[in-house]
Amino acid sequence: MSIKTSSAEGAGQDSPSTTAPLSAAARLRRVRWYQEPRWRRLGALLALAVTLRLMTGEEGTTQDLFLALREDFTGVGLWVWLAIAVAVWAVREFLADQTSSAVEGTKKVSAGPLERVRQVWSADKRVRMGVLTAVLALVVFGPLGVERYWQQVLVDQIAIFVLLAIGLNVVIGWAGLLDLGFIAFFAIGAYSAAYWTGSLPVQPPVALNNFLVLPIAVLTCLVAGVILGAPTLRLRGDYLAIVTLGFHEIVYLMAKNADGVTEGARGVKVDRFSIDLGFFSYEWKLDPMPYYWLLVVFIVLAIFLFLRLEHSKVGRAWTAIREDEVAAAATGVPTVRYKLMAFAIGASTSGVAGVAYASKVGYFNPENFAILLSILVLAYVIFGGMGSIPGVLFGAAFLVWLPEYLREWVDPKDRYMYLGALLVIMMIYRPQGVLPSRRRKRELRMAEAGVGGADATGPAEGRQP
Amino acid sequence: MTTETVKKEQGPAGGSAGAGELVLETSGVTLRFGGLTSLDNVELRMRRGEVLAVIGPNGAGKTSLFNSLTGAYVPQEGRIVFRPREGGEHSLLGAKPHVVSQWGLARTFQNIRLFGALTALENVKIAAETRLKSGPVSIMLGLPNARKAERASDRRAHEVLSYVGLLGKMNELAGSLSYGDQRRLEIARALATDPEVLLLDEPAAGTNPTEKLELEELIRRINTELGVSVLLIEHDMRLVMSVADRVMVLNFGKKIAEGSPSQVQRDPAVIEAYLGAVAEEDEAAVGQVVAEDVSGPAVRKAGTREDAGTGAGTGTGAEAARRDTEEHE
Amino acid sequence: MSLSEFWDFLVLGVVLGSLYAVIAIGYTLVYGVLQLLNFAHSEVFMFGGYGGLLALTALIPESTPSGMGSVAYVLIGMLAGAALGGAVAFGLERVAYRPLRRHRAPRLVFLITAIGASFFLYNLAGKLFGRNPLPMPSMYENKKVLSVFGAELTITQVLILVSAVAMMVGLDYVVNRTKMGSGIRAVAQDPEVASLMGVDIDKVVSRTFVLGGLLGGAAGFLFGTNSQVWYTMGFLPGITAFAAAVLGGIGNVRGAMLGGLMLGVVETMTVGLWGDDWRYVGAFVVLVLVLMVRPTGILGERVGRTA
Amino acid sequence: MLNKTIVKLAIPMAVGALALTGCGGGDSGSGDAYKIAFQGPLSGDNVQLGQNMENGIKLAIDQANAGGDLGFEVEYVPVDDQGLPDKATAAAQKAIDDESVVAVIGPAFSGPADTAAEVYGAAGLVALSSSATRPDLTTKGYETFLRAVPNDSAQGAGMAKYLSGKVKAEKVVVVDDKTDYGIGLADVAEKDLKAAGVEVVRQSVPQKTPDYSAAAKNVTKNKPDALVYAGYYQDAGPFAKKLKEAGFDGVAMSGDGTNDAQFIQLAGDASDGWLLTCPCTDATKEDATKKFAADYEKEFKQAPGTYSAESYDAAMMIIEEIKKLHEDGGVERQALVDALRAAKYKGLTKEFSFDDKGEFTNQTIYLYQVKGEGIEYQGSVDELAG
Repeated sequence: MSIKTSSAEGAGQDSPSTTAPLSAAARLRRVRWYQEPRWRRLGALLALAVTLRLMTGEEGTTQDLFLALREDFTGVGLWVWLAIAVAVWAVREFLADQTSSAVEGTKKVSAGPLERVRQVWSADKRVRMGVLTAVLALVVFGPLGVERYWQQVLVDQIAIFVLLAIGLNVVIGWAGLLDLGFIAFFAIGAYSAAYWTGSLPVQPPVALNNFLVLPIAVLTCLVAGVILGAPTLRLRGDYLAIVTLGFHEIVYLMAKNADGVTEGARGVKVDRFSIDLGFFSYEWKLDPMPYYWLLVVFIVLAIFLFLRLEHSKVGRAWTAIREDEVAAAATGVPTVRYKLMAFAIGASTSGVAGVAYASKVGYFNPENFAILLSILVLAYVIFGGMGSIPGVLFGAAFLVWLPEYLREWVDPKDRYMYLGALLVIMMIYRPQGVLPSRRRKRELRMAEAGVGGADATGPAEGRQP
Repeated sequence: MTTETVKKEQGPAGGSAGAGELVLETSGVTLRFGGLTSLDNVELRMRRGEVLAVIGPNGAGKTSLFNSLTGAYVPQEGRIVFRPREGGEHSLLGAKPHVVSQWGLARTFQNIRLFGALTALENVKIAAETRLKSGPVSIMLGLPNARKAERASDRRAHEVLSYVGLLGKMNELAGSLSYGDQRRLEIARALATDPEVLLLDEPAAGTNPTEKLELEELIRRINTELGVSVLLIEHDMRLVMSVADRVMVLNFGKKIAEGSPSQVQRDPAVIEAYLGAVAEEDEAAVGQVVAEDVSGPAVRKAGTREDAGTGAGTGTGAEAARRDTEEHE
Repeated sequence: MSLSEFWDFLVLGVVLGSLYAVIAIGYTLVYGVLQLLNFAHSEVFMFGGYGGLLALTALIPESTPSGMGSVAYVLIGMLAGAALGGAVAFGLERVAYRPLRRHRAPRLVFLITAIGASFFLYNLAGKLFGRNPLPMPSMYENKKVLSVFGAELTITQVLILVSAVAMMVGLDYVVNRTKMGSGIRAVAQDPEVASLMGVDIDKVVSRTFVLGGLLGGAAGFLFGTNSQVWYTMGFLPGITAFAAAVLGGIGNVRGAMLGGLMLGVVETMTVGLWGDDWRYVGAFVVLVLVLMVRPTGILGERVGRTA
Repeated sequence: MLNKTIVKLAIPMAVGALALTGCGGGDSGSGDAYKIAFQGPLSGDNVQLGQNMENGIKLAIDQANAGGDLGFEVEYVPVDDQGLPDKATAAAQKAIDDESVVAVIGPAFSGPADTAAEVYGAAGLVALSSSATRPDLTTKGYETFLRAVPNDSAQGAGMAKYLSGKVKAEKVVVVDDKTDYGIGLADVAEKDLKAAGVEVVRQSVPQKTPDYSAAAKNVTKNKPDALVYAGYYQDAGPFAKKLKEAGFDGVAMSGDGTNDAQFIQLAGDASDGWLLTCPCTDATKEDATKKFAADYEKEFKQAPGTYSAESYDAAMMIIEEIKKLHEDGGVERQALVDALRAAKYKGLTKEFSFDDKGEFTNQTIYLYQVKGEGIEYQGSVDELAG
């Protein structure tokens, strides 16, 4: 990237309404040497080098608080990083033209074939079906070839979180409701499974098979979603966020404190999946793969059903509400009903995940439903591209996989530091997510141009007066 | 305001059946925001099949009146009654907006509020679907009634789009249409709900002369061909004069006049309201002043936090801040 | 709960609440100018604790200081906490939020960035300073000095109350009476008008972050003095303070103060009545109930509008 | 714009960072090598405990390798379950997948132990936990699960015995920290105290509570003769401080989670007089223990924490058994399970041996007291309470 293009971009991308007066005002101020872009860039790069040194440097201890700082700032590492920073800066500032032309060149070369692939993709339905079948086959049978450890991760974490993310996508991606308490429904699902299989201190009227618990859990979560949603859905944006967060905290603390009902922090032991039809019986045991296939069935089913919703009147109504609730209501869309519907559908997906999870791990405690997970699932959805099923699938799968993979490369304690940095960087470069939905992409483009707010999570707008 | 005023003029009511019967009636509607009275004891009587225009300077309470009629605002006092064709009556005071829409009142917005990231067709379908019965379960399972509903809404949306002349642009994004097309799409969206009364909030604002003419014709067609009663807020006097059967004038939240377009135009109170002390009878001048006023909403920041009507609060706030800044600079 | 217990818990609640109030101001200020939930503010708070801890660990002598020495060390600790808090807040705005602002990114994106930044910051702190908690070095002998309705207050508690009140009064002055404050209010009300009026939005936003960071950092130091300092210490107080800001009416500085105090008292009373395990249940139930009645918080939104 | 470009430039640098930190793994010894895995919270909320144990194990392995008389290399494999039951099966699988892993120390927490023990059992890999103390773990028939620590029943009973027998307390407040460990311990203490006719008030103060003053007030308002805190030193520290401020003057007692020098550091003089139980024998008197503490501090630049020494012992015991098997021909997973089951080993903290269910046989609880800057050994609870 060259200086010229970057400054041109700067002028082009900044919205005229803020830059024009700003630059006018800026001209009036005296620009000191260190405020010049070039030197500011150097300063920022040096700061970055120091940060990277801290990130990769010595492990601190509480015994000697200054140990890490001392080591980091006196060791060789700092100088290496600073040298890299200066080198990068120099290349960027003084060899900009060469590098940018090289980049342009490769872009041109790759643009041709990519365009052709895209054309074939959109033109031929058979190609699309073929590729989809291949992907599905890979998803179903591929994991047979990986280590059992990864199979476990795939089931316990990736598949479960993918299912959760698909559910949350309905709530936030389609209906635009900022839900920071989604894992509460997951917990309700898991505890339903525990209750109906007779694993809690309080006994159910009849102990059921795990599969039979599924519809009950869906129903329970549906009701819970409506109970939470009905009074809160007139709240908007951040208010809804904090209320859902509060709801999560309340559910979590209930699970933790109501020892007599939920076993509290001791946790619950749940039976695994099993089928007994007389002529055919099967038990899910320790091998992760049967659970995986079961979860794949759930996921595919959820995707299939939800895609129909997205392209129906319900999906359109959600989009309308997300974009402009007032206009949607004026057009006759019962906004509260549709929001409740989104909440309930999301919640019931979460319920399925809860039952599947409880029946897979066999033992869980309230810490499995900590508040951080609600926040993480949200991050998965938005990282992948909210509103887009492929995006959400990718986001959840990738971000769950990444920390596990990072284990091999960095100190496991630091994994979430890198994940956090990745989230920040991603959001700066691809705010729409990795694989955004078409609608969402348009909304963002319009928002950047200064039209509309791009999501319904804006400041509260109460009904007047 | 007395009943005499209403009886006084006999505007040419639209040709549909039941003409003269009141379709929309308000009395004593008063709406306050904090200390600010936005609507003050407003009486409105709208006959079935007529085109009634509401005019008045900016901030006169026209949009507040619309918002009160459609359930977006709940006035503190008064009575708002809507009488649908099939008989009976609904109180609109405090009714939920979507219910008002389903009863048969549809509206457009002063600062166009389309669903910009959806196509024109989808925009209209959303409106067309609100009366169709198909639940999420039947949709997910792909049951026949869901498919039928989908086809019905598709057909209806195509119909409406072709009626307003946007069929050729149905797959374009609403946000990328031209200003005039957006205005028409908004009308189409309102029409798709099958309304008995259509509330148009400054449909001509920001459109060019050709578009204005087309719009004029469209409103007339909607009124006569579809038998929809039209309540119109408009600043463009030429448009008002040509389509309205009757005109009602608001100033500072109060009704100051009502009558046929020509009557109203000559009303001294109206001229006073528009021009202050200068008594000027030239309609053109009135039109011009009003046209200047109109440019306000068009440049207003899109997606503003406040809708029209609460704008007063923001204005003073921003002004206060501006004063502060100046003081300290 | 007897009357004397009631006073005991009330006083404890007010002390805790005043800390929440100071943190909540950080959320509310940023929300006011950017309509952004700065989730990472809890890490600013945490770094404030470490700022004080680092400065005091480096400077404080073996034996507990007394008299003016104590006052000096308290000031040093608080300033160091505020400084590090302010610096982190400044960096956060520069690195994480400014590029998004340039793109007018939707608010959800800001939220995820904030979450990412929060992950990054607390894990970095854990890496740099170890993951065990540490006590603040003793700056004075923590005697009981004051009795309110029979509830006895220690020096630490008095210190928290006095500094929190001082910070809140100071902030209220800054927001309502100074040039910088009028800039903040102008941007809060309408950024575009403000920028047309010649207000440098970037600068105002940056200063708002620093202002919130200074308060959050100082609160972190006070919190550390009252309890201890560790790398995830920001999480729970952060969420509570965020709830407090919403409760008072997010964007409204006085609302944040009120909300903070209220939540502090509600939490402590809940603890007194039903035990510590129900602490947050009490707080969140009150939050939800209040929002049911007043959907935009007790005092309503906006920085500019001063209740 | 500026920031955007900078972040863009940051990516190659970050990649470099990954590469730098990633180097240094992956080389393996040439001769015979056996791996010992540790399963515990190596990231997440309870990482400090995991680190205490990991360091203890690492130290043991390093010392064993440095000894030079093994005839084989011992390698260390960390598997991280974050202290969560749902992450435990995958973590366990990771240890199982690595065929040269012959023994696992852990799972550290009872919850993860409950999910992982079954997987270990199916793989025939020994899981020797030096910290999962929930009593029912050894009653579920997990085939390869051995517990190298007395369970909560023993310690809770010891506490109750001492408070009722020696202190003659009439009213005791029992506070747990809402963790698996704390609740287990508090439950037993509560039950046994009640059985001894003592009035018990049970309270819970979740870990990492932002303000312990209300919790302290809740204790003092009951005017108890004694307090039992079932939790870790991180929370006992500030709690002790606030208890002192609130004017608590009864007997304060806590378990092995608090029996740590850092408790004194965190609580300051408020920790003075606290009674601490521990299934471990005197940790300060013996030369071996002193040497361990010194070595540990030298290696990891911090003092050994809760369970460091226990994990060290566990690792040493396993290495000793491996050595015996190695000399006899070879080390198989199942053989090692059997060997450990029958093993008797005297470590720094206690003597190790297991019954047929894998439960620790030596259930003696010892009492310590904080006095000034140190934790002083008092003797076994049974003897003291008489």
